[in-house]
Amino acid sequence: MLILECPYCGVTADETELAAGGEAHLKRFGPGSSDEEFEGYLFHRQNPKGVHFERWRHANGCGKWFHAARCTASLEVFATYTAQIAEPPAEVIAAIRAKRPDWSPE
Amino acid sequence: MSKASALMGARSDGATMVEEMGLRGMITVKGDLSDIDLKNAVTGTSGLDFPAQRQISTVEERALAWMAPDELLLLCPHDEADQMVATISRHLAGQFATVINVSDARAMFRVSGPDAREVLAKLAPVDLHPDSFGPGEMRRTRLAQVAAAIWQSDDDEFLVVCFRSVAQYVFDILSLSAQDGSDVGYF
Amino acid sequence: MRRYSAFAIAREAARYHQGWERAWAAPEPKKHYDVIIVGAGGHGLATAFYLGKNFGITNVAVIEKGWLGGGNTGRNTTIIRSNYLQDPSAAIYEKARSLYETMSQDLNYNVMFSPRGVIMLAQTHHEVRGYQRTAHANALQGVKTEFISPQRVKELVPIIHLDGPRFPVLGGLWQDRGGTARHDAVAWGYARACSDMGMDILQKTEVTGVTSEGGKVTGVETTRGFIGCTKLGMVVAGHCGVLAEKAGFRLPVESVALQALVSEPIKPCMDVVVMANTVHGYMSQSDKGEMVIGGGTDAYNNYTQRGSFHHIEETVRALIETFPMISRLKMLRQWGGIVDVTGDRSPILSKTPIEGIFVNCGWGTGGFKAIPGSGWGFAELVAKGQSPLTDAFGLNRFREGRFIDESVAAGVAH
Amino acid sequence: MSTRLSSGGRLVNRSATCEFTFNGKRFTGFEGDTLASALLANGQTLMGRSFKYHRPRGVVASGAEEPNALMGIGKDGKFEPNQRATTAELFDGMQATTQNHWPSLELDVGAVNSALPRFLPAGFYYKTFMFPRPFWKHVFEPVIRKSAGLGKAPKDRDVDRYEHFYAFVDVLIVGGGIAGLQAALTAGASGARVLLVEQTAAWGGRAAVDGVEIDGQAAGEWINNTIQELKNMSNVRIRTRAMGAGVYDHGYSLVYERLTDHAPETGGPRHRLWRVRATQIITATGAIERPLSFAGNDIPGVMLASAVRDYVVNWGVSPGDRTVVVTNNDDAYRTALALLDAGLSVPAIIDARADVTGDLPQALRARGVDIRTGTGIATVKGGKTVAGVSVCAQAGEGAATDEIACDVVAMSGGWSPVVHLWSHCGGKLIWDEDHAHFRPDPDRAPVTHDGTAFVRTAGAAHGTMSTLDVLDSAAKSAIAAVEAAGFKATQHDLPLTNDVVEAPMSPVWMMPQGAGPAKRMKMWLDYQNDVKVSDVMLAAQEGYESVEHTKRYTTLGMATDQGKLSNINGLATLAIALNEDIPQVGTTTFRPPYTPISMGSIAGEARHDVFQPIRRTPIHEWHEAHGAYMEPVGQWRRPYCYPRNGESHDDAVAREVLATRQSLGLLDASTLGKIIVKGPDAAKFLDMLYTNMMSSLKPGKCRYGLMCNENGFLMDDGVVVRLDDETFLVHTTSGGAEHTHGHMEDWLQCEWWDWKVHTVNVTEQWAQIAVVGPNARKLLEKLGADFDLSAEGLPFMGWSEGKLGGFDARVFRISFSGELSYEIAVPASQGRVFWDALHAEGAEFNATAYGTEALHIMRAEKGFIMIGDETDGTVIPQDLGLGWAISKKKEDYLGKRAQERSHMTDPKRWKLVGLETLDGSVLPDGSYAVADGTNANGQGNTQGRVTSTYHSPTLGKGIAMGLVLNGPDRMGETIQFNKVDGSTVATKIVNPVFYDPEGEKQNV
Repeated sequence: MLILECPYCGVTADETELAAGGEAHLKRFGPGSSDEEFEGYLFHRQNPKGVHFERWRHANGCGKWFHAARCTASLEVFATYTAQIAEPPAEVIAAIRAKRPDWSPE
Repeated sequence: MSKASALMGARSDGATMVEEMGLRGMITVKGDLSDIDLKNAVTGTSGLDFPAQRQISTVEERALAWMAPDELLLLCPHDEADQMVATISRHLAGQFATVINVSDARAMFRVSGPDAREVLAKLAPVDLHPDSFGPGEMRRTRLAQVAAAIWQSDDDEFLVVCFRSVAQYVFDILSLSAQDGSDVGYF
Repeated sequence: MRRYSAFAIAREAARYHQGWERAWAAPEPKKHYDVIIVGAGGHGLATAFYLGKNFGITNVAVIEKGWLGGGNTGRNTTIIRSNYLQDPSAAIYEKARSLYETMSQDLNYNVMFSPRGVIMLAQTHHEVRGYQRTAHANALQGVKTEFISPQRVKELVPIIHLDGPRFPVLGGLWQDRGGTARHDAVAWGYARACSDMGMDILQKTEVTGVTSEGGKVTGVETTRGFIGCTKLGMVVAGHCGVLAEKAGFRLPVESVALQALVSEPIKPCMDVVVMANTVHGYMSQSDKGEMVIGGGTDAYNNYTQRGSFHHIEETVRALIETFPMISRLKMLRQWGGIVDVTGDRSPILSKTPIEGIFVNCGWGTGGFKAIPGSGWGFAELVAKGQSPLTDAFGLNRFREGRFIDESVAAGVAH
Repeated sequence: MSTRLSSGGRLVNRSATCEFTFNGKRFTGFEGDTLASALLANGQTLMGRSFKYHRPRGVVASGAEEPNALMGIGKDGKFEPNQRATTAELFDGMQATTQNHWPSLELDVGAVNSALPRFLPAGFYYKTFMFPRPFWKHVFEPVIRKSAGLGKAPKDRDVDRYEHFYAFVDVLIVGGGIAGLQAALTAGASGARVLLVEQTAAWGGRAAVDGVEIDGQAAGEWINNTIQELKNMSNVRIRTRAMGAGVYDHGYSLVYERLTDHAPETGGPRHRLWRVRATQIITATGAIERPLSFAGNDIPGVMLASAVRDYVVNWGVSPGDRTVVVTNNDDAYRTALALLDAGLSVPAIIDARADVTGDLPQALRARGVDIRTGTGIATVKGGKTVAGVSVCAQAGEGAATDEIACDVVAMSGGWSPVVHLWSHCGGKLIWDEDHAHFRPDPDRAPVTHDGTAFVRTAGAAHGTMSTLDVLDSAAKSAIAAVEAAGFKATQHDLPLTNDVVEAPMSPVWMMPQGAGPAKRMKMWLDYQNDVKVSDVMLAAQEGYESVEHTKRYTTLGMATDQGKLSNINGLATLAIALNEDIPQVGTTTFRPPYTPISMGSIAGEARHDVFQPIRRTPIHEWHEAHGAYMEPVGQWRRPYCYPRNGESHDDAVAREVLATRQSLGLLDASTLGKIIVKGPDAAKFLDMLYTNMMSSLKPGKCRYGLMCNENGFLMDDGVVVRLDDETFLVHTTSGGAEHTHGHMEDWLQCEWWDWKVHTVNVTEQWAQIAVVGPNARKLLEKLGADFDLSAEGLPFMGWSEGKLGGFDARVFRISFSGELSYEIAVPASQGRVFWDALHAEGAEFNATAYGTEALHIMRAEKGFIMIGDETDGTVIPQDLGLGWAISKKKEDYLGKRAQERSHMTDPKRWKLVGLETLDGSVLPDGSYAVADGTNANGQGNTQGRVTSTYHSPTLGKGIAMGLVLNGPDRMGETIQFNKVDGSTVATKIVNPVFYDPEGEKQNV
């Protein structure tokens, strides 16, 4: 039963107020992309046992989508941050590295 | 033309009472909340203070609530809503802002009595301890299985807004939770 | 292998059971095997068994990080059915179901297959049409099912409440030869039979790397050293993504938690398996008397074998609505498993970008019922490079957009 | 024989008697009794039957760990099976019945099994019952199921209600013994918000029973003072009858409060399941005494030493006249003392240790008790009661040296901390050699959302046993917890305690140590499931070496007590059999809940009418009042049809269709989703969202649109209305509004966040009514409008707004039936009155309310697709002949790239056609078009399927739509569709538009 802080309204939200939305920072491939790129975009999800960037919506709340960096093995949450960004911000990377020195972004 | 709220003022018995409050004007305002024109349009039209994050400012039947970083909810008497929409829209003409009357899409309840806070704490996964949740703050959350917004309006009184279609459900679960003999004695 | 029977028990009783031999051996790894199967769950062990039985390939090792049958094989709700809609699904699940019928005799190990029947309740008109469609598909697929009336549902399940205020029971899809089996026994029975064929089951042996040369597999690094192989089958469910990463490719799979619970045991009160998909719950009664209950999965990636409590809550309230008498039973134990879910929620039984490596994963919430069919088809794929049972489940389908979607009955209407 | 002592019993109120029945017999107890203590007081020592062998069972424990004394309590809608007599508080009028026997508790035919245990070793099921094959299902399994299963299934609907409560605390303390109380005191002093819960009705745990003194006060006094002090702290809340049931991720924990189980006639909820979010959790859950494994240790009268002490001290009950104490530690000597103090006889203390020199043994010696060191019990004599024990040397194989007559055996194998809550969320354990138990490893605690430890332990649950250490550990854990929660702790002074010097215990896993196979078959590990030492050894011998294998093969620890008494003894036995150390063998996983919790409490308030929300339109009550047969559509309930005067549903539907086609029908379409999409980029956004071009739609016009997901599949459809240059009103399917709105926000927030678009879901702002049929315009004209209603002024696919009959209306001239049709939206508060007005004014046109089925038939007659019928998540618009709605000009829309993949462009995809049986019958729902031959898996080949099929009242025959291989190129061809009985129906492929193909009617 996770709790995540919504970066938009500042509420520490219960999991039941949220909706999970899968892997974050996917790059959309549309018309003109190769079959391989498109397959990767739709189906090849990161499935790490460890640090994972993911999307959540504060559905029973302010309605905003946000991102979380979370460990799928311990469920530790390193940071939550707004969705309008194409890759994890440097301070989020730093927060993860502080807790998981062996981890590095791809 | 007679207009009907979802439950036409239904109320429950008991020391802690649940009542549907009838029709209330409600206006969704979306836009850049840091924009001075928008602030002026909304506060000027309503006569209410501009709310900070998660806050609600109230004067009698009017209230202005922060709903999201780009969204406000303005409450007013039901028959004033259309006029307010028109006035605010006129102020914001040409701007990227959306002002919509959603009065009839909602139902509003009053939960009052000594255990009002507990009644809500049976249904919402929210820290409602008086140290954590007091007057002036509005919390959007869920009540059991539906979305709702709740705020404290008086010492032993809380207000609840939900979608109109689930008004009966919300009334039923609030009344159940408020039944005499089910006080928790926690807060 | 000494055969199990009532006579053997009587013989052993006379000497205080001191003469029973090990059900499976505990060998040291050999340097090289024709086939290594990673994962000694039901699917991995069944694959090994049919490699031996159907193809005479017995120089096989089954490598297991923990204890055999210790993953999802031992954590599921043991339901067996084959009333699937799409042809490839119906084929592999019906193959599995038919193999369950004779598994106890085939393995000389009582897996307690109990074909008590499975009902999938239809609680919306949309669901009625969906199950009628399945019944018509099953008729052509050789899967015996029947769409039955609410009254017939009530006869089969006297404790059911047909007229809930929210979702009345409008009928059900009935498979009379579906049922349950003793999950641990399936793994143990296969393990005993594999060991008897001379295969090595290497427990507490973790694969730490996969080696290949020129795009062809050569073996695995393990906590007990390098072990060579000609072919490698990966059958590790929720951990398939991690293992594939070690081999250098990715799978369209995500791992999420699925939860189940049992009540305290009570005297028999429900003789069939009931699944209520509209309200997300299913229930059967075990031979011990426990009501075995399953529900939905979390929507976020999770490797903890713990899930979120609200799923338990949703499932229990749905089942109380369907079976009011369970309100006064008590939840004895809840647990979680990690299930591997693919983009179309159907499994992957496929070749991979590396020659000699085959993958069997993505069974999601439906793996137990498939074990023998999956093992049968995957053994054929590994042995021959092709199998009609697995053809449609290749990795290429995600690129082609050729999905096997069993959730078609769900969704919106009107 | 057990009986009530003439005095004593700190928990019972001897002035308040409770009458109760046990298997129909009338008994009397006191307020404060548990059912178990009251039964013992009435001389009832036989309390149940075991699961597998149906052996007679007496109570062995005095609390939550009890495996034997399980009863059904209550009747009718308040009956509940499998309740522990040791935790069921007695009340006046209680009705208790024993379980798992036939015909009676005393004479159980099933007990024939106990003559055969030799033939029923662990795992015997797996080795037999295999032949002949059908016998498992029809003969063996039914017999096994019937003999298993414990309590009876409740028959009646539960008459009680349940509820939830959310609490957010800084520190949750589980366990109200002196450790929990001390932790609460210390934590409370910091100002932190503290919740302390205790599973029983009484505070203080074992301290008062054990004669503990704290700071010169007797434990009872210290407990009362402490409770008072805690009650005075405004930041501390304390609850009894509230059990910490489970600890989950991020501090979520369950507290199971039993409000009226002890007083079922009181009103109010029966159970309340608290969902506590705790920043820190302290488990002060105590320890559980372990049985000893000696032959005959399951005979009624063999009890835990601590339980014997509890019955004497807490409830003033003597379990028997002569008690032999058998132990490997000093603590059990307290039981002997308590018995002597109560005037009962202790003929001997059998201590497996060679050296017994602690303060307690010395005190017993001083009172003349016969202490036999280095000895064990060779076997317990007796059947349904204990008759005596034979004594042997612990070191040997069990040759009896002499016999001692007794009726109770009080055993103690040492204590195991209750580590369940610590372990639920990943806390790890270490093996403590000194006490021979697993205890929490503070270095490997469960972690919460920020990666820090959030569970701590106190007292015996921590592995500490002396009063001083218990209080010290509690205070330290509390200090650590409040500091972790951001509060400043005040240091505390260690209290003075009256601890005595206890000699070390000595692990004893089998008694005697060298017992042979015959004895091992009589040493019970798991009383309820009948698992013996021999069974665990057999499992090891057969290769079931992992603790999980052994557990599952033998069923050790899988009973309703979840191994609270048996797990450690079982592990140790396995370790001996494998010749390994206990910590290497490890433990099984601890799963919630700590003890079973009611399903009712899990569901909470969600039952009957509020099981799930039912969404209602403003016109819902009218539908109900007019006898509508409702169907669930998402969370809405919509009228399927309105049967009148005994009409069948089919008849009602036919009447509704014909009335609409011939004159005028009215449909409550309020459930249709309505979303405002507004902003400078709204048109661009809708171009991406829909397959067709929406930017070219003119204000004042409507356009039907298709929405796909990124995987290319059709997701939703509906009419898009352009209100002005920057504002669109998007209609979605019923039940599709929330999903579609979420889909829009997802793309706007996460992909195109720089686009200037707002969306607002206004579905419920409007009641929407379809006015359909040749007389539709006449009705509107009769109502009167302040805008032009003429064919030219409001043409097909146009819209207008204004006053209509005094209502604030927006009128869309769109048709899903092929008739002249208007969908009219009015504010929801006016919806019902408007609906009534339409009926009143429409009476002259026979205005007829119609339901969803008539709606479906009329759309099918026109060949319109329905999301969820023609689509199922695998269908793309191209399959449905909707190419006209897919813009060729647009470079991109959601789903476009997906639709270019090889399988999507495969010419062999099945395509939409109309279908008509040659005999006019209605094609079965879900039927498949058969093709020749079978596939590689032996399945019949197919070439299409039915997607919608109806009897058309308009055309008087069956009509259907379906997807067929090369369908549009095969018009007029006859193919066969299957029936479930194996026969087929000859069916002609036709144009899917069955009615008014020219579209004349909707354009009038």
